[in-house]
Amino acid sequence: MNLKAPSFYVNGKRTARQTKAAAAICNFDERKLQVKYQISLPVFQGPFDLLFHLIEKAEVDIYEISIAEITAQYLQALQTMRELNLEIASEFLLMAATLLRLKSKKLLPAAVDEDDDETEEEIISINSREELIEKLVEYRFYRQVAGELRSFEQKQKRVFVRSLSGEKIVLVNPEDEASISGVPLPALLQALERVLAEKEREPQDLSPEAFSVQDKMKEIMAALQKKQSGVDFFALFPPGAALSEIVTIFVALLELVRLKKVAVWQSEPLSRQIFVSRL
Amino acid sequence: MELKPLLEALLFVAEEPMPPARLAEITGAETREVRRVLKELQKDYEKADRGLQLVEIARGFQLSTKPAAAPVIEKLFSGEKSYSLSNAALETLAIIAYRQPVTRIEIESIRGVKTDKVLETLRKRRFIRIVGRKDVPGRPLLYGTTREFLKYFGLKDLSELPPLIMEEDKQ
Amino acid sequence: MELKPLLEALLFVAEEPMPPARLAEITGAETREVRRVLKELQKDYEKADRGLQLVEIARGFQLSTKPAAAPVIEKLFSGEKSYSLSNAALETLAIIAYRQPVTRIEIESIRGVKTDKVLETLRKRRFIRIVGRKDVPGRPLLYGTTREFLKYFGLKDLSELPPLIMEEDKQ
Repeated sequence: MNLKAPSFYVNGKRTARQTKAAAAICNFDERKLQVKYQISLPVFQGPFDLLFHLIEKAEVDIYEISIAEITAQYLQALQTMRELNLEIASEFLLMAATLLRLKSKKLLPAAVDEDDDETEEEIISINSREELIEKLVEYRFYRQVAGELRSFEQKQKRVFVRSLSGEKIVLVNPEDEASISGVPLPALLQALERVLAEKEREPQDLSPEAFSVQDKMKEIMAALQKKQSGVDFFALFPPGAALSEIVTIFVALLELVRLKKVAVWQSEPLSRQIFVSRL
Repeated sequence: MELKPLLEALLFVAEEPMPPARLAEITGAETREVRRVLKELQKDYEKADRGLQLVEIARGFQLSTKPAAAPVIEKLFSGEKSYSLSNAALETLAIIAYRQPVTRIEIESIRGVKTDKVLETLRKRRFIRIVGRKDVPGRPLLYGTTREFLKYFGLKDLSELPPLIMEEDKQ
Repeated sequence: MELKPLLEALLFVAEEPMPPARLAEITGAETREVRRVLKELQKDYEKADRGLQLVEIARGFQLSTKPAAAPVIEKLFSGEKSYSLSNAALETLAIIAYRQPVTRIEIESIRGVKTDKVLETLRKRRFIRIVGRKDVPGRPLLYGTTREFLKYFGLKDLSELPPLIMEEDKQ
């Protein structure tokens, strides 16, 4: 009773859609399904994947496929998927429609062929059997490569390199991260921006401290003492400051302004840049 | 210290594959000489009583454990799961590797399905990166593979992938 | 695989000194046997053409590079030209540059992650230094940037840092 590994897991890690599909199955009651259908239905990566599977199953050369037959099989596969309560993505339905159109085209007299230059769909637009085959052939190639990559991956998983976990100064090749290597300065600023943006989203929870306006006034003066040229307004607010602390600092600053101990100024009107310096 | 032990020490601390030219630069030796000694080291490691191997990967040399040691090493790391890529991700990577630079729409037209989520995941894992924009209406982003991609699959370079044979006999 | 190469592979990937008992547990060998082979390995590494050494520290065994290789390894880590800082290191440096003097806890409260390793590395690279202790319970260390930091980023002094304005365009 191998319940936990129906073929949904055969393809390795599941995609979001696969997960959904698998979840749908699970809700449906795995056991019953297993008995009822004896499923050997892989979860398909897309309509081409499914088509490909059908062709392989029929042991037909891609170049020999019959549109009529493949259409019937495809529709049947969709029907089975529906019975299994799988969510069928629009791409699958679109392919079904495409196949049906190809099939009907064959049946109809050749003359009525005007809807071709209509841009109907960005993903699948196939207008002839030849085009379908061409697509399938190309898809087959990449599928093979994907298989090759899988074996590389598995091989590589058996090999371990040394890595000192945790954060460290690293060896980033500039090739990979052009944004950081050449221009450290903007990167520095960027890094900070990122950090602050992050912080905004995350509520800070620091142990409560009592803040007094007096203390904060002293702190501000001390900070300004060190930097005669003035400090940035924002720099007055320590990281992770609680709202109460921010308010206290702000009040302290106002008090210092009132006492004419500090000046708060802008480099130019309407500038967002605000400086605080000693008077 | 001689070049050989120096190279061994460097390869030990480097976490990335090291190109011979870079090793030459650091050690002050000729690149050719570095290459020669690397080959020698490679041979040394091949001996049965060594647990490491020196492989050429992503255009550099990297020390790693021999595959035969994997089961035991996995015991050391037990609990840490390593995930494999999905088939969708592999297909997408395959397309990008051969077609780069390539747009999302181009990838989707080959796979027949939406690919945006996969692309996002691949970018997060740094297997692909944006290499520019295509000069067509809408200026869509162009994707290419990275060194990280080569490393993950243990490839020296893209030429190690199967050759691209595709008949272009349309119409 | 024999015990010797297995131990070498394990010591290679282990990030901590490995006690022989633990190595025995993982490999399924006797602790005594592990100890014996470790001694053998130690001897192997002593040869002049090896760049590594097997040392016993903190009741465990650890592979490390030989001291004689240090000058060259330092070159590997200080090649400003071809290698850059990690994002984590940059973030931390940015915070220290703007907020100094600053404590580790303050940095961590901004970054939302542990920062001790990064701080250690930044100190080793002499980009930051301890400038004092904060006058609060626990008297935590205060960090500030160094001249080395300015040199690395090509700054004359801290006032050359971009003003701390989030929305402003940068070039």
